[in-house]
Amino acid sequence: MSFVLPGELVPAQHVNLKLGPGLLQVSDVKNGSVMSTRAGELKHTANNREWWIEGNSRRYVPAPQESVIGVVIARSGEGWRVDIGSAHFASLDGLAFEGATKRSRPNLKVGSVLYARVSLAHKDMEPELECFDAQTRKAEGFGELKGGFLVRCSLQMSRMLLDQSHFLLPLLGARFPLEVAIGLNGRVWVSTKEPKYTIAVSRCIEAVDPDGGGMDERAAKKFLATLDI
Amino acid sequence: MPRPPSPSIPEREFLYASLKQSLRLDGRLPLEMREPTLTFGPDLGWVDCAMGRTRVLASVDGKMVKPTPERPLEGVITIHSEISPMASSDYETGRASDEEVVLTRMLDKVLRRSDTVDKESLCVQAGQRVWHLRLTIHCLADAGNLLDCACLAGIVALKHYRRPEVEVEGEDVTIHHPSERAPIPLAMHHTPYCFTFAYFPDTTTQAVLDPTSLEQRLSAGLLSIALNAQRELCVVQKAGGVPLAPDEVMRIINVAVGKAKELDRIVEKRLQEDWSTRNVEVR
Amino acid sequence: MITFASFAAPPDDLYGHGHRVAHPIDPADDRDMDIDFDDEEFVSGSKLTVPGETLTSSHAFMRGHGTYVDNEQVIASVAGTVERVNKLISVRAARSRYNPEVGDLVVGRIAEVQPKRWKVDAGGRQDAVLMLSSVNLPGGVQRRKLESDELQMRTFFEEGDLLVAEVQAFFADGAMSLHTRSLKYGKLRNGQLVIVPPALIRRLKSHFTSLPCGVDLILGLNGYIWVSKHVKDSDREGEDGFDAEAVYSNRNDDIDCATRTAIARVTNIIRALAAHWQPLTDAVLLEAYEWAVEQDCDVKDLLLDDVAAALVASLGGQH
Amino acid sequence: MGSRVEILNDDGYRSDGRRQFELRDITMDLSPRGTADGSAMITHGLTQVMVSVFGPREAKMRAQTLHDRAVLNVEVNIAPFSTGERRKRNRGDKRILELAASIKSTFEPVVQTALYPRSQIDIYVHVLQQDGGLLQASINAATLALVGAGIPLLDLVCAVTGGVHSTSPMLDLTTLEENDIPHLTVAVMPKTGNVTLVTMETRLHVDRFGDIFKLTCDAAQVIHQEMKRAAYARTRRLVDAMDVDSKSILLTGDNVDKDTAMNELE
Repeated sequence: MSFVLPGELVPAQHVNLKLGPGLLQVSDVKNGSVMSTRAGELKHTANNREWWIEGNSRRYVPAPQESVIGVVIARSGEGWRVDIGSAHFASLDGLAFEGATKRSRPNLKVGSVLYARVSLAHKDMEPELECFDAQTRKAEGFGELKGGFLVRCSLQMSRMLLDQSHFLLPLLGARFPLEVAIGLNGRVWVSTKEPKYTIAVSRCIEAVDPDGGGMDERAAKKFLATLDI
Repeated sequence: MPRPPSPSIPEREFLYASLKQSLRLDGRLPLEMREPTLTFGPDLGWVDCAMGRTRVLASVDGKMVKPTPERPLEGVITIHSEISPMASSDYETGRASDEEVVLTRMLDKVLRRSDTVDKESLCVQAGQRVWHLRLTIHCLADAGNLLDCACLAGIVALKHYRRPEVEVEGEDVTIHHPSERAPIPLAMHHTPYCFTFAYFPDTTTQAVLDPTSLEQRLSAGLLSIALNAQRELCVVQKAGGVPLAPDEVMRIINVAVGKAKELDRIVEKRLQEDWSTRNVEVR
Repeated sequence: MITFASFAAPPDDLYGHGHRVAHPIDPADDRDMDIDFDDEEFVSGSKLTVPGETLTSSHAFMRGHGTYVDNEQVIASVAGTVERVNKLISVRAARSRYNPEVGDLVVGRIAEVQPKRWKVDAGGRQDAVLMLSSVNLPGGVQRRKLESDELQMRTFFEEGDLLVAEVQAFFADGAMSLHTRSLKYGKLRNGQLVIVPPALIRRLKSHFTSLPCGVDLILGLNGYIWVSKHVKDSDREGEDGFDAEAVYSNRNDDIDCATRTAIARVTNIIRALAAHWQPLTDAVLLEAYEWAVEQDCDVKDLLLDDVAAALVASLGGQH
Repeated sequence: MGSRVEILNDDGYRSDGRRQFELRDITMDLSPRGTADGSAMITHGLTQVMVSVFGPREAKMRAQTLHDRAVLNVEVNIAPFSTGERRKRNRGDKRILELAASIKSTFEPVVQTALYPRSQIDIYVHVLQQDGGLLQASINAATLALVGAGIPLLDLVCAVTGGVHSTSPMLDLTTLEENDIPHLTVAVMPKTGNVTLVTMETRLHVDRFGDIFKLTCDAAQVIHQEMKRAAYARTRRLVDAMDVDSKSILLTGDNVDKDTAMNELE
């Protein structure tokens, strides 16, 4: 594990290098061309292709192609304005849905929750979302999330939950059936049969979150046992 | 910047549905409050009060001033409080928000107007010198029910504070440094605590004590009760919100009576623990 | 025993609208003071109610405007007259803001110019919307709207301009949409605006009337009344039917002194009648105008309380 | 508070000659003022409050509008000449803001705001004279002004103050009494008897509170009768004035020409 501070040079090198949150490419530095912009733990994938910095941030900075969970704030013209927890509201076009036409657009109300992909993230523009795959025009699981509950966690936690090898979701799934959508913006949508199960999921995420309880697998199992489910 | 987005439809529906079954998101019972964590600083009258993720820091300091001509025999207490965007991104700088007005007025009513501190005991020389106590409340984080947390921090800070001993000989006033003579606690008439209950649009849903921020945002009315362990009410405040039956108000007040006794025990215990560690150092 | 004291009451107001209580109540009926309103309610045939009064059971009747259902009862939510159509119970408020209906004629004032639309203050609960596509533009009635029209919207209507229009439809949130696509409608000139409570304007055969004294009236159903110099019908429509210069002109014609006096007199009559809550129709206004000329009273005296009361009394005699 | 006036003497009379449960004289005037949609002037003894209501109308503060209901906006103005001290309070005064916030949240569940999305209802409260019971008078006047404006309410809201002198409860306090004894203000919706507002800010034993709380709830019902009477009287005046020629109208009233070209909106 290596920790970096803002402004440190990072030895990230790969022919097809991809930089994640907290890293910046600079051209006018002699040795190395990648610099960190935040403090945290430097991480990279096994093949050294993707690099990023893991911190305890809760503020989402949109990046293209990331899946996020947003809340509709208002209608604007032909589309909606959506809160994805970033500095600015994102815009979602009314036609960016599977099968949407000018005549039949999905009926999203203010306060609806949706699972979407960031299609445009530019520092000078407000982020844009879409609820389908732009090539195939298929929903691919994106769209409005009805019912359930929205759990908010740290960005790190949402990335951990997306990791297939993480223990928490299988642990919970073994106890009761559950449906989960994870947004990289620190939001997890949970749907179960009973409110008490949803509450259990919410409390476990809070307990395991490094920015919350920070429990490991053993402690989480113990904690789950006290929850009366 | 527009007003903070209100909770989404699924959050709202889920919260109402689970409260109907008397389930709360953090696993508490409806009438259970988060146990406060009181941390005392190195100085007397410096308290960090945390209830869950809600955190308030209160500190008291005193100095000698000339009393106002209207009240030559009474000391002065001022309370400074402010909600800044530091506590939560819901708050804005500039114009006082409704929450800030409620908080400031509530602190004033609970801590100052209900005569918690014996102001006459703060008088050193009639018309010449009195103690001026400044209570500063810093709201560090708001995760719901900032009001109760701030009131608790304020009252505990006052109880924790000790002022230097003063000797008056004719016209001469000597203030003894804490290292010379042990400072003396404030003369307090009583110790009020504030309890906030949240009501929901569906009147069959039970009220919850000490609401979290989500509960507070989705509530349809708050009832705040400040009282001491001697069953004396100091403030009852239900400014609008869902109409309640008079019997319900009385029932909640009786719940608060029990909670005040519990909380009083916790506070006394913590203060004693802290004082026992201090006696060793001071001498 | 909860009673009223009577001391230090200010004098009753001049109009007697105030209601004063000075009656130590008989100790026998303490707390449950039940006043029987029944005989009062039916004095003149219409049943009155105030918010919170139970009207009937919700099993037998349906609730209409001005009511709500709670605990299987239909309860009034406004003060006014109770109306019943078959099984539908509703309460018409004695006074409220304008409640538009499609087809209503309204007079309004431009509040804001927005892309492709004007916002119009027409006394409703939100500003009305006048779309660029809902107005007649220079160069023929059927002409398509061009981008250049969008850029020069202020040459048609500017903030503060008055116009007469018709309610065309409603938006989802209840805001009304207007249109001026008729030669009768459009910008207003040569006169002045009086605003009265909308309840005083009844639906009439025509809301455009001319009084013989050379004054035209437009009685907007929203309570906005336009009083202006009479324009001859032949002048109103050019042979092509549409003269852009004239329709969107901001210049008043020459108005002589007599016409100005007549306009002012009509305006003051309307104000006086509205202050006494008299419904306004062309017939009533004509009658009142004749009375005012007959009495030879000064235009501004019409606003004095005793003159206004005499005017109302003279009208009352007719009915 | 300096004053050493006897609050309740041995014969059971208060400083102004009232008995314990006697309310002060009330006058209510609902006649229209200026261009307000509804207005009311109320006096409770020497306390006088005027309220003007505007709306529902286009919201001035666009950022504050709500997509599903109307916004209530309450502004309180206390005239400098309303008290003996003649002190000017600025608008940022926390006490005034608290008063305005209390009135606002009292009416939020009572006004049927959901009928008017994106609109705004303004309630302007002007305090002309104060002699105790400021909140009580403001709420009662605001109720009547809302009724006068024809804004749908679930019920009238009736407010009363009460206090306890040692163990004797009393109603409708003057400034003199408010300064000396613990007091509370209660606002009740008389139909259900439910309480929308309770405020008390002085030390009082729970048992005493129970007594005075019940008593004020009952007293609100008495105030309700007076408010109802005033609202009926005002409505009656308006309806009668309109009725004068309703017969002649009925003959022509229905023939409204509706040659509207209905066009679908964008």
